[in-house]
Amino acid sequence: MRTVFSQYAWLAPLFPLAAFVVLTELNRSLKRTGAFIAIVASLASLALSLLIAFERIGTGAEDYSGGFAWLTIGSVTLSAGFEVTNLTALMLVIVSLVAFLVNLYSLGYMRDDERKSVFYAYLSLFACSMLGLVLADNLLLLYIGWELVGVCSFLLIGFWFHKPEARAAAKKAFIVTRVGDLGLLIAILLLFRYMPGHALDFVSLHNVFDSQAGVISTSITTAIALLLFLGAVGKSGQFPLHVWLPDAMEGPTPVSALIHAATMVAAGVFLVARTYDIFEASAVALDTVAYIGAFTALLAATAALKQNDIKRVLAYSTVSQLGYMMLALGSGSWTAAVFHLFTHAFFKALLFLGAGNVIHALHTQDLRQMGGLGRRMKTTAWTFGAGVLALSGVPPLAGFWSKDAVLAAAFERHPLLFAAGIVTACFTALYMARLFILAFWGRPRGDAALAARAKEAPAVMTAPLLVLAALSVAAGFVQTPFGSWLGAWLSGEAIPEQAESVPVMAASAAAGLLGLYLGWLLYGKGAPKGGGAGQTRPWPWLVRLIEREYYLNEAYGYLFVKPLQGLGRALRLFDGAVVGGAGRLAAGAVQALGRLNSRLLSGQLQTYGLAAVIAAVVLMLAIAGRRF
Amino acid sequence: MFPFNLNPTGEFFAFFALAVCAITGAVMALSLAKVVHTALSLAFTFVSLAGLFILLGAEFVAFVQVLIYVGAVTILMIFGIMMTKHRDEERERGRPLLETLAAVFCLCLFGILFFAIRSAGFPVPETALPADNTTEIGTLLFTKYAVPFELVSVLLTAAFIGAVALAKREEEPA
Amino acid sequence: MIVFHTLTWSDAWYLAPELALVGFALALAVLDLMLPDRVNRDWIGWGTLLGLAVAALFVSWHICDLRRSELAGEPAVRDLLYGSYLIDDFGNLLKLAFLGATALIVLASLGTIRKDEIPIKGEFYYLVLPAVTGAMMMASSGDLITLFVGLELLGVSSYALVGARKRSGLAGEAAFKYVVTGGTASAFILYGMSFLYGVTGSTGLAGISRGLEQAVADYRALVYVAFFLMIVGFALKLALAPFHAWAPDVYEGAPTPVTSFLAVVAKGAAFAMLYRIFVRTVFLADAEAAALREDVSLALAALAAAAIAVGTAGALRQRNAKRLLALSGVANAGILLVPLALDTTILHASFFPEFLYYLLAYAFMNVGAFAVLTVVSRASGKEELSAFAGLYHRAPWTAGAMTVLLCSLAGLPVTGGFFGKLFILFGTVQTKAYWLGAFMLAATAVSYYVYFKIIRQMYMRAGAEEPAVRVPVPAGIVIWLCAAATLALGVLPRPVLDWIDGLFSIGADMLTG
Amino acid sequence: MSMLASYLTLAAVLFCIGLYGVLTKRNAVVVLLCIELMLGAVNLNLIAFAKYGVVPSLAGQIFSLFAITVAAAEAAVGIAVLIVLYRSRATVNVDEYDRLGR
Amino acid sequence: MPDNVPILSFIVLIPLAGALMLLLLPKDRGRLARISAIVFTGLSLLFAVWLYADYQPAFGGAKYEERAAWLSIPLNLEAGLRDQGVVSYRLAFDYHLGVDGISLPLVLLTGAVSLMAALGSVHIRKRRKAYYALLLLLQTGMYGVFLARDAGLFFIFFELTLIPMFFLIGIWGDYGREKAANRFLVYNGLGSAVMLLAFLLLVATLGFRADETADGTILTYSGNYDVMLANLSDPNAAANAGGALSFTGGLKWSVFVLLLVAFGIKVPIFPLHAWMLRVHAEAPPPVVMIHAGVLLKMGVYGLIRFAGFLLPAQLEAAAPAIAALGVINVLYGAILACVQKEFKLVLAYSSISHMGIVLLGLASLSEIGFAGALFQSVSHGLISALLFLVVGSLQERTGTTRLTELGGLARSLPFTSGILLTAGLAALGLPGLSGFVGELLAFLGLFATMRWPTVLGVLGVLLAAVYVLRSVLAIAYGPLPARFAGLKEARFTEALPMVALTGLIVLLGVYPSLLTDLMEHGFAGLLRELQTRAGG
Repeated sequence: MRTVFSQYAWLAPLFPLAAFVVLTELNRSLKRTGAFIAIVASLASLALSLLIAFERIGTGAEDYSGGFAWLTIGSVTLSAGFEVTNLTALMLVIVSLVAFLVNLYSLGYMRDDERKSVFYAYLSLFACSMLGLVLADNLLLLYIGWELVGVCSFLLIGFWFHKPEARAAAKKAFIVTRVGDLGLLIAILLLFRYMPGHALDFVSLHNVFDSQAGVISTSITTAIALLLFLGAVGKSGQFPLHVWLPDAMEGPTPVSALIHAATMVAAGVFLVARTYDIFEASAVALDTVAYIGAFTALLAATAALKQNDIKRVLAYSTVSQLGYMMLALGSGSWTAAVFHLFTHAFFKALLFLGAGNVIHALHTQDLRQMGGLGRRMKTTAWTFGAGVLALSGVPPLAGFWSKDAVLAAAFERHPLLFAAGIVTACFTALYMARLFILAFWGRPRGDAALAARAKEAPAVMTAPLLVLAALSVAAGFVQTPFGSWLGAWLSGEAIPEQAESVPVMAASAAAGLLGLYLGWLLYGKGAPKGGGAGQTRPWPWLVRLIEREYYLNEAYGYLFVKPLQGLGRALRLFDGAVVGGAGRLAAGAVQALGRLNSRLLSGQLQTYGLAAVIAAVVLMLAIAGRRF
Repeated sequence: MFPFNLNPTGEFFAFFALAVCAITGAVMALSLAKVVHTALSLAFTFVSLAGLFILLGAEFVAFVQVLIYVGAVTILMIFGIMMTKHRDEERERGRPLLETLAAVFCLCLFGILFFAIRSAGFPVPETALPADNTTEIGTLLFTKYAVPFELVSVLLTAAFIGAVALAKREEEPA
Repeated sequence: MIVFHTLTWSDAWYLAPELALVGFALALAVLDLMLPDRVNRDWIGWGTLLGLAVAALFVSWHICDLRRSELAGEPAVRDLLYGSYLIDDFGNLLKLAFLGATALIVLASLGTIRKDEIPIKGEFYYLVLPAVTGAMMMASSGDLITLFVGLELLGVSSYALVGARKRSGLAGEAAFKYVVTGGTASAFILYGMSFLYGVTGSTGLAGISRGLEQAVADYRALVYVAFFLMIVGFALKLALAPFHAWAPDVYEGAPTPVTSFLAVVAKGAAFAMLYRIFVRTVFLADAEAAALREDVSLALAALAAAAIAVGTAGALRQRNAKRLLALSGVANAGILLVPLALDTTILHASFFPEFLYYLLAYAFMNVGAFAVLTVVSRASGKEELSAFAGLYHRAPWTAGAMTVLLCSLAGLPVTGGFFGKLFILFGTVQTKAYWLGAFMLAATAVSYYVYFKIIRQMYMRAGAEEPAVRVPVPAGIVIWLCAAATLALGVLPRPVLDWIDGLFSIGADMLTG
Repeated sequence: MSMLASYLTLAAVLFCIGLYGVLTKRNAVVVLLCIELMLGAVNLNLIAFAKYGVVPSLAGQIFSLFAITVAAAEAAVGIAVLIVLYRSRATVNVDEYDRLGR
Repeated sequence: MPDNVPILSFIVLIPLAGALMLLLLPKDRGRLARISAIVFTGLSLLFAVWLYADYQPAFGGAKYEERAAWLSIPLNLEAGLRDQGVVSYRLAFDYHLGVDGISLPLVLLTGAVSLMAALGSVHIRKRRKAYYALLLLLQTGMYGVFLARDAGLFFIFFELTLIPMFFLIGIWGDYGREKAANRFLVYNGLGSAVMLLAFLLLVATLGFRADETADGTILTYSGNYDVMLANLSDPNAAANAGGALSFTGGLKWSVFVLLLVAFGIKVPIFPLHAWMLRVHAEAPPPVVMIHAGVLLKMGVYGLIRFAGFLLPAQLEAAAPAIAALGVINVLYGAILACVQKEFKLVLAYSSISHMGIVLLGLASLSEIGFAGALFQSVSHGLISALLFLVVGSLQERTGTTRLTELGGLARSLPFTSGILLTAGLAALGLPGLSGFVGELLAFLGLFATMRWPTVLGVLGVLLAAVYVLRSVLAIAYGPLPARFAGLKEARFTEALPMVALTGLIVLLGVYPSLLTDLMEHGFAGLLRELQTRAGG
């Protein structure tokens, strides 16, 4: 079937780009209308994305791609183009939908900020880059989008640039993700080197790695896959490069929802899914992905338990859920990963935007200052609750189905992975319960006056919540063990019903519910009054370890930052002493000759004469003397 | 090694005596304290050289030597000595380093020269100088060496003008 | 009995330039004696200039004359009295250079030297004439005796010139040092000549050249001694390191125009003599004397390198502008020596154009720089580098000209200094004397620092609220003439070099007579 | 066997003594005199070569005549310079002539 | 374009004419001097753009070539050559200008950066006439270097940049200006000296030509680049050279090393970089724009033009060493940039690091790598020019560029800070901006032959992020010190060049073919040589 809208998919990133250009150029004169331009642009992208997606649903439409030669040097052509597949169509929808909702939401959240139009410009640029990344038909273009979303993330984290924390977080986010980016870049270099015809497009990658085994040796394949994964690790906040993501919460909350929950951080998962053929060609790579994912999921879930910043909890939760996706990828089911990506995008965006409402109301992010908000902010509380349940994997909400798909895949791969997944699921429910209870239940613990004035956010901020809540509840039905429509659509192959995975489903649901119950026990029912919980904590070192996020930041400080600074200082000494010193030495030698000359020129005529006689004798002996 | 070929002819003895005189004069000149003595001692050397010139058949040159060196130069020097005050030599402090180095390297230079002179075996020349070489010199000066001869006159004039211009006292401007 | 020729009236024609100079010198001397004291002695200076111009005219006439003979297929050289005087293009070209440089120096000093400084102003001007005569003799003779007398004529006249600032104790000291050094150098050169005469039996260069082969075979050590004694003497005269120590003292103490004369004409003349003797005797020798030639070349190359190194490095530390230029002169003497120290091969025989071109450039830039120094030190009463402070504000055009001259000294394009060095460097490359080329280049880089010290003073230092520098018209003319010539030599070297190439030929001009 | 070597050696001795004197004597007049001694030594060389040289000729004697004349002229100018110097410095000690280069 | 327009001469000589005209202006007409300088600069750029529009890569630059005999120095024939039937024996340097795909991008860069620097010189108030005259003179030198097709002419133009730079640093620089000027002079003077030796060796070997004519043989030593190239590819050239120096392996290596040192000082290649730190720190920002923007590229250009094209075998053999030097440059510069406290020094070390990538591109010996090196040169030129434009603007307002004293300027100077941030992002190789393309191409090229150096080079890109963000954020982000609260935002005259340069950076980043298409046949000769070597 001819695809109509897919041909125009390239327009999707261009709408927000246009908005960005307009907003940047007319920054000053567009104080009020700026936001609308951005919203209209994102709406246009959304519409186009939906049209493309609907066009492709059910018809088995062919992939569409188009492009042009970007750069030709000699026999090598680097092209730029877009490709619409079902996966990209899905991603388009996710990205443009969340982007639109966040744009809308920001209208309320950022209403009073004087740099609102700058904010919208950044958001538009991000949307453009992210859509570009998704649509890219080759790795190089994907890399370009990849870097650009990183920059937007950086700009938005540092949006409140006058805060030193924001500055530090932005810098950290950029640099840490850049470590991963290098992996991606080197992977691209390797592929460029080894792919026939220097092809970097996904179709060729698929052809080479899927069918013609042996074109590229296994070790190279593994190296490529691991390097690609390194990119994903950086972007998707996987251990050990996840440290930037919690700090990134210094940015405005809508940004966290859009970039650091729903879209950009999922780009790593998208990347692995997009280049899955390479991973499938290397067992080592797949295992690495799986174990790193599982470990990250567990680690982040535990870390989330003791965070007091509402956004940091969510951030760790995001890390953990991304770990899930990686686990799924590593376990061999990229469709499960994408499915979880899909559902997670909705409920995590929902949770962030909900948290945004709370922060907007209370002007604090500290859970210890919250409490009892459920009564004052009913819509927020209800939608947030839906998000919590979805994330906790309570059936039949979206999170349950996607998490179940992941766990099923992990179960097939290795029991250890499955166990990690289950434990994580339990912890997930636990920290979400803690979060919800601390924020919405009980009575206000912080500034009473502020708490009293806290009220529900305006409609422009709650409407996106409602949309997302609805999706969080319902989006899971696109793929259940009883009918995996999404997986089939994505992979283009029929996937058999997985009725045998009922025990997995049960375990998953039980873990979620257990977590919720534990949460209620610890923080709802058994919450110590007066806040003196500290004394009775078991294993204080473990708690401190978790509270301090496993000392990873400190470890990096000692492992990388300090040595780099030390090396820099050492080199600075070297530069001054040796490199500069060599110059000074040469200059000194000339100067010394000059000094010698000055010593000779003492004004004493007979010294001059003596020097001349000595020179004469030496000259004669040295040159004429050789002959005798 | 004894530097001289012992060939006891008349010329040899004459040479030996004059050489001793010349060297003695020179060495004395360097070691005498008073400047006037030095000048006179060198005059002695110059006279000895004139004697050697005669020995070598250069009577005219010897004559000029005596005339100019002993007559003119030494007198000029003595004038110079008289026109300038000379402190007593004993007040001078020595400059041992300079003197030692100068001695060493002058000896080296002499060594080189000596080696070169000794290493050359000079044959006895077949042709001899004309006996009446004063006439011959006169002829040559006005023919073959006319150009430098004219030039020397310019040189003497220039030297004369220069010396006078330098040495004459200028009235101090007010 | 051999029949000797003596000078005839027709020979006098060949000696016309020299005779003109001598005649003018005598006439001016008489005039100086007769003129009353109140008459400004600048007139003597103009007379001197006239004398130089007349001599230059005669030299040009000779050049044309020789050219005519050459075109007519006759020998393009006039040999006077058995080689004791040669009229050839080598000599004529150098004579023109000496006369031109001297004329510029005299012109620049008109209006800048003061009676209270130099009481013997009249003598000061006309003593230049015998000095130039001496220099011309050195460029134009094929006989050791004439060369030596020329050398001494130049020397004796310049001793007096150096001491011309009679009231300053420094001038006397400089003159004394110059006398002693010059005398010692003469003694060495003469001693070397005596050995050369002894082993070849001739004072004529042609005769020496003929006898050298045999002499080397028989008395190798004496021939070596002869040449090395002469090298030492010339090294002293040319102030090649480490024989150069007297130069800064003498240059500093002498009146600036005389310094300029010593740096350009006296040095050039010594080079001329060196060329005359060495090229004629050893440089085209082969067989037995080939080793001698190599050794002499090596000695000259070593001296050149030492001079370049010491001159440049020494100039780094100088604060006195004249001493700085003196040491720069040491380095430049080294560079001028390089062509002579290079091998002459089938593909490289251009040593004389290389030398002459750089000498011309050197003459212009040095005379110009010293003229600027005269003007500047007159205005500020000192000869330190700081005398140049803020010259850009005080006399912008002079500062501009000085910049050109300094760039040329430093060897920056597009100046005569650059091109001259380039030409010499190409010679070093052609003859594979890479080390010598590298030496020159390294020193050039260091010399940027040296010369830009003055440029820094002129442009980057405040003028210390000093009034504008008044530049006397003749000095201004000289400064600009030199700057313009320096630029012209850099931009269009071709006419000059074509001219030299058209006139000069090794065979006719250096090997006959 | 000729006497030439002996004459040459004597000349070398005198030359070196003269050189030593130039280098070490403090008195400026003596220094000038020592230069004359060096030139005198060279004259001996020339005249010896004139008689015993490879090709005996009067050129050597004539050369020495010129040398003697030149030396005299040089001495005259030297003494004049010294007098000028003495007038402003009131000393004839060579090692006190060191104001240049300070 | 009409064929008879000597467009290259126009480009080179217009600034010179401008400089001479400025000299005639009265001293106090500073504003007029500024305007005329901008006009002349713009005029030159206009011609350069015209050239760009007219240039067709497929045909190369033969159409624009201008050649006039200039120096033709007679060498002495007598020592036997005349007997062998030689009628003329000369050393020749021509006035020979030409353009190709390698020089054209750099010519455009020169024009763009010069114009921006002239526009950006608003803060220069002292002795403006002299300043602009020197700026114009400097341009002539730079254009000349890129357009000269004769070793002698190249050298002269190369040196011609030295003098104006010396004055520009020494008169208009910061506190330590004289020392900086001196160091610049001595190091570059040394470089020039080494280059001259190498050139003379080339002239004496590759430049030697024997032409048989009816009258007899004409022997010429020529600095002409075409002659050298022709001799290089002519296997009989050595035989024809007769008695001239034969270009043996040892000599070739010497020339190569000399050229590497000579141009390495300019690039600068570690450890020859000590001089440029002070220049970056002390020279007035518009001059540093030209210095970092164009002058360093003269080194790259020289390396390609002479060490590359004339000595392909040596380039090939030395590629690992060049790659190693490149890696050292990249990492050394980057690490040191991470610990500097003075923003200008951060940028200086960053220049070292970025020029390392150029070396990596050269070491690749592949077309894509060469294109990367050249692209990176242009891109770095634009980016560093932009950065120093901003630095000048900041310095004028805050009086300091020390990182510890600045902060939060995004509040009081949002526009300037935004430009600074963009430039910083370009410097750290953000895709979409020009810096990325150069780096990518260089890496792509090098990776085919040398894997680990590339990886180490890529590491430098990471460090670039560290030092750029560290310094840029220290300036623009964070709390605003009270004394910087009332700063005035850039005026139009300052903003214009900033926007223009940013635009160029974005344009090249988005559509690099604008430049890479030019280079299409530029490297053909060198690649052919390399391939024949690989084949044989």
